[in-house]
Amino acid sequence: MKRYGMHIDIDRCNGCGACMVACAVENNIPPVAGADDRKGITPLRVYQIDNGEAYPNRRTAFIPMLCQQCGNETPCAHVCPQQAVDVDPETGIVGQMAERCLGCRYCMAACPYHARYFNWWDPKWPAGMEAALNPDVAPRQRGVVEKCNFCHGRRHAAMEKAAAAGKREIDPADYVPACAEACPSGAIRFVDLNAQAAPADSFRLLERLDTDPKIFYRSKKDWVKRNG
Amino acid sequence: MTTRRAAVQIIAGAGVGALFTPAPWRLVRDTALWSENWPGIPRPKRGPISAKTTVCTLCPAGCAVRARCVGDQPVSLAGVNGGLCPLGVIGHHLPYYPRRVKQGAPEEARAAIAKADPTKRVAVLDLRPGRTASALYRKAMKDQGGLYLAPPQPGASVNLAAAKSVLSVGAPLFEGWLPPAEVFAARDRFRLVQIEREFSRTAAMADVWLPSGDVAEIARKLDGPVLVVDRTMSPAIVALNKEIGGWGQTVQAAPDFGADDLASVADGSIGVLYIDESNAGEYIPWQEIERKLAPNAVTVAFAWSPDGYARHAKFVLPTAVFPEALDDVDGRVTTPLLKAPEGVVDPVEFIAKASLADALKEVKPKEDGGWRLPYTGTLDATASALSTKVYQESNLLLAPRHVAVAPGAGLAENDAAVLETSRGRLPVRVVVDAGLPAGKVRFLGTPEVLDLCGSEEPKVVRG
Amino acid sequence: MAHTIFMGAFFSVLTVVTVTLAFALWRSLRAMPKAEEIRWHSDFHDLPPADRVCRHVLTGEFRSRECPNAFDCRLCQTHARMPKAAAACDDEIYGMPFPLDRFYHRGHTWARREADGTVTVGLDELGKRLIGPPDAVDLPEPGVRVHANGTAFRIRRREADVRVLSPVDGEVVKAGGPGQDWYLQIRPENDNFTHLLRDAEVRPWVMREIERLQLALTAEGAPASLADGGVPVDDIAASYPKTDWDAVCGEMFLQP
Amino acid sequence: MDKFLIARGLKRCSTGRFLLWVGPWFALLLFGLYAAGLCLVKGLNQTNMDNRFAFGLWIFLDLTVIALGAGAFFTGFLLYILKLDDLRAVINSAVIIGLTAYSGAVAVLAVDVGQPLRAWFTFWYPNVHSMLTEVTFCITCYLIVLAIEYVPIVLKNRRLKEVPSLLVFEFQLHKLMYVLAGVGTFLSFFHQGSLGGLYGVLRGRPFAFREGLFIWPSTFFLFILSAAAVGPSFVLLTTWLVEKITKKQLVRTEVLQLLGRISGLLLSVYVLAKTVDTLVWINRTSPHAGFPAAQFYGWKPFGIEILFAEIVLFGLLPAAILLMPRLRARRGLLVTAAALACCGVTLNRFVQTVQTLALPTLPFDKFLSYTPSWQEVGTFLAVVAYGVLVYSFSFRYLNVFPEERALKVQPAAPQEEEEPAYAGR
Repeated sequence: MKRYGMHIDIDRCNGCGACMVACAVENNIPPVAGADDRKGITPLRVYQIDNGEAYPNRRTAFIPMLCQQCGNETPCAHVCPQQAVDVDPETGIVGQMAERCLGCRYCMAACPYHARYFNWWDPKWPAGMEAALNPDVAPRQRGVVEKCNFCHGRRHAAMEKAAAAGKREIDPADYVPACAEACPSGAIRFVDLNAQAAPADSFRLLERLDTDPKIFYRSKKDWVKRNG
Repeated sequence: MTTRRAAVQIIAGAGVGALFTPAPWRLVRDTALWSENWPGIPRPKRGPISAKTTVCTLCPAGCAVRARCVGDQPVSLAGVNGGLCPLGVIGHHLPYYPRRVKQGAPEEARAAIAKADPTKRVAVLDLRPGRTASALYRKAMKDQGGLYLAPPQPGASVNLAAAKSVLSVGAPLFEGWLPPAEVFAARDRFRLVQIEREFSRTAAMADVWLPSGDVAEIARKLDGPVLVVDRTMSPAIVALNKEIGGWGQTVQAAPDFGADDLASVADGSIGVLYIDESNAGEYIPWQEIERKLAPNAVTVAFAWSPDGYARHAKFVLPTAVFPEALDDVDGRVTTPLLKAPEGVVDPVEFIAKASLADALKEVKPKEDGGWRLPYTGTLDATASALSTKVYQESNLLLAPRHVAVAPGAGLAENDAAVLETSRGRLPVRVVVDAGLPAGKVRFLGTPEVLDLCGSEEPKVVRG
Repeated sequence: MAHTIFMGAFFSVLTVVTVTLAFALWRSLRAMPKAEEIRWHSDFHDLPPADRVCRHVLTGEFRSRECPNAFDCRLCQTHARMPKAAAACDDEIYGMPFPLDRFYHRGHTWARREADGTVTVGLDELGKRLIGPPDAVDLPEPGVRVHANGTAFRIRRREADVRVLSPVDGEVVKAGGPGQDWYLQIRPENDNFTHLLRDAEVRPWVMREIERLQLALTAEGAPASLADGGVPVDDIAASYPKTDWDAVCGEMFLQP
Repeated sequence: MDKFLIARGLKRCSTGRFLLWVGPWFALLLFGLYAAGLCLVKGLNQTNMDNRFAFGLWIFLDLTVIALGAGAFFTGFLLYILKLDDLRAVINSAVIIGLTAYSGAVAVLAVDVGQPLRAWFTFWYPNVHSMLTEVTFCITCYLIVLAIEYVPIVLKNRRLKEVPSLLVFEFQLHKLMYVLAGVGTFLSFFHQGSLGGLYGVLRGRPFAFREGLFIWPSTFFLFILSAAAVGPSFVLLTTWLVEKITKKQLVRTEVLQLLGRISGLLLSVYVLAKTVDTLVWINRTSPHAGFPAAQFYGWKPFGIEILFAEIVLFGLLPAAILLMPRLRARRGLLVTAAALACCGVTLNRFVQTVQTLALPTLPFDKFLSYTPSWQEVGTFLAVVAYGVLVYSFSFRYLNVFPEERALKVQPAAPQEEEEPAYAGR
């Protein structure tokens, strides 16, 4: 019985974007020349936030936003008309069955974190680049919604490895989402919340909506904490 | 009349009857199945999964990389000790860069070189000195009385791990100046004071940020060992380090790459210039090189990207790109992950008439004392189609041909503007950044911009 | 649980709709033989209320009463209880002969019992004048069964195309036409003609019909009065070339 | 030339004029179909919707037309179940409006979803907790019901009813109409409601989220009320418009007044309920979710005045007019009030869909704006054109207003209308 989540140290994130690119690579997210910051698919997106002051009092920080894997009446799973969204009781991961989604986008309206993304375009890669696609993840077709699922491809690989070794539990070292793996600053840490509870001083986004998100953020800066 | 009625009856009957055959339901299901694997969706190739390790040569940091391969094809890269930078993560996409230089004319190049004015000198510009290839170039030039040129290197190496306090005078410490994973690994062990006019990303990570201040004063106050840095480790900073006793401890002399000083080369004296930019390094504005060239000099650029000196050279010869290239960084030799395409030219064979592969056999890994030579070049990750994620799809990084200006400059977000210097103009898009001091302009130091600016500070005017 | 309720509701709705549809179909299949009767009923239902008044309103026994039996007084208790219409002698109304030796149907046909037990059916005077010389008439073949208030035959004149309603049920014996002054000879199924107008009822009815004609004409945008000061001319249609004659005839021959 | 198709005794304009009237609408329809085609073939990148503005003009359109089309079920309910016989004069018109509204909405939905071919998945793997499932099921069923209700109107066509079998079927079907009316009422009750629930359940959108009564959020009931209130108003409005365009009186004034009165009655109930709901939301629901309601109205142009317009200008005012016999008697006021009521429901649906998505939820979100692309607008217009066309053809060839013929005798309504003279007569 796992409860996967993340501890994200905002003070360590310098907004290099390695996590975003790694996510796109891992999940075979198609590059789209026409996409902008409102139509692009970035299951993990690093936002720059600031304290609203002007120079020289302005302070900025970077906050990686991904599906918060809500545990309580998961808003998106609740509204999907055809059960294309499911919450895995084994892991607490909110999954999206792209091949069952009809693209009504109701779940996107329901998500307070804007962590769900619609495939506005047909998936296309530059010539030859298809060869570099990750075999563990099927590319999604146009017209369906997708989101972060903690790199389910990697989880399956880890489970197969464990099964091959005759183990029931997977080795935590074998299962790390691409973003956490790529993060050079160690700001993103992927954890089993049952094993490692979040540090006391950490906060969650829109906690007051009572959706029980599993992404815990922390920062020493008060103005950053105020985003909790 | 009856015939028409009969027809209607038949059609209606058929319609109702059809509902009782499996046909319509099969049709419905199949359309759905079809929509699940829409034609044109590529199916990722499957195959035996293996892991190969190599060294990333995209910047001098030379991070150790583990590549996840399907058959021989790398499908993802990860750092061996810690994470990678966004460019490193998409390194395996570079071979598919749509604008990659694919063919050149080596024979014509050789012919032109043979015909070049013998009274003029031959020169190699090596953007990434310190490699085995560099040594071969230097030797070849010494043999034929040529010049071995390299971009100006930082004035000293630094040892971050040894520092307890770091005073950075505008050095982009966390922005590729030092190997990302290493600098973050050391982060918790030193206190960072950033003196910089703008509130940069490094400033955001610093313990203290000062728009300005007396460097020496502050340096003395910090508890040691103190490391004082600026972007290029200028003589003044090195001197200050010596003064506060960091020399040999946190700062030491930069390795000597034995490069000739470009500035001291007589103008118009170079008849043949080879430029090896198969590995990116600090870019020297073209005007400074052009001055040294003879009127009808032969310039040969070895490049995989058309955006650098390839824009100026007479001959552009395609080279292998990481992860195809065989190369070395600090005595660590790369393992090519992919076969280089037909028609690529090995600059070493072309210039030094030597085999890099043989030379690399003698390479001994250097022992790592934690000394690093900062990288002052630009990391521009646009060479992957996926880079749009960090640029236009999230506005996280400043994209090429984008400039950040302080608010109140009369320019709004995403306005079309022009980057202007005495040398010319470049159309750009505007990003308004309230973190910038008034009048300050931030831009990505891509070759075209560096050519435009040289040493002067560019202005942004509305286009 | 919720799932069961939801799907239950959904499927029961579907069932109700399908069953309703099927039921309607089944009933119409069964009712096909009575198509003519149904046609009359649905037409009668569509008539403006003013045209559906009981015959006893015409004769002034009621102030106002809508016919509940679609003009089939044979089924009407009220009618049965009413005194028989008084005899009358004057058989000319506005110069139109309405001989009293016959019964009149409110669709402007008459029925006359013949010695041989058959019934002759023809257009009454006002009907004739409304249509004038017909462009075409299609009459049923001998042997065809016609129903009271059902279609007896069709007459076309200008754009007007009317189904003339039969006054009686029975089998067509012989077909006449515009040439003769009668149209059909019918062997009736019964001799109960109580649903037809007779004797003293005829005059008030015709008077009212002329009012209705007036109204219809004005509605169709004709000048307010009938030609030559109220007496209908032989061919009224001809004297109103501009009016929608189809509408006028529809009104007068009880076809909405 | 097509006179043989036009019901006996009804005046309709010449075929030429009619073609002149429908021509432009057909052009609009074709343009819209082209736009919709683009979206289907090239994908929704043709629209200006995006990941934050996941719904746009189309959902707003769907919610609005379905609310306006509610006249069909409510009039049917009053006529067949509550036996308000006066409404027979407008029931056909109401059914046609409803049919066009619903079929149009469903068509647009088919363009709006990314994978229309999988729409049937909802019936295969329904998630009964989703309001959208309820909507999909009910609307599908109700569309069938409306189609069946439309059949008798068509079969009444002068030529068709000459065919005995059709005549008989129409006669029998009409006898069973009350069953369909009942089913229609049942279905409408639920899908109008769940359309309201659609946004009311979104805990992630505190601006739209409402607390539940029984298993549904309060918006569920507000939508039913508002739809029922506005349906008759819209029927009234259309009838009046048709009368203006065709320069005929089609129904008795009393009928219009009755529609107005019903509308006013329900509207006043709705306004009351809406006010209570808003107060509860401002003082309880929203603060509890940690969002002081005031902050939602700080974003221009969505100021507090919108709320005011919704409740007072488009709610209280028309309700008052429609409820006062003396004001209602004035044709101008009656129609204005009906129009205001329709605007009210339109605004409400706009607020529910567009404003909700425009407002930020995360502390560092920006307030978003969105302007539909021409493809979206085109598709929108196609639905309007489609409605006008279906109605025009029905009006020309079917006996939509049973009283029209009887009313021919009385002088037609005054004609200070600037509509083209040939319009649809």
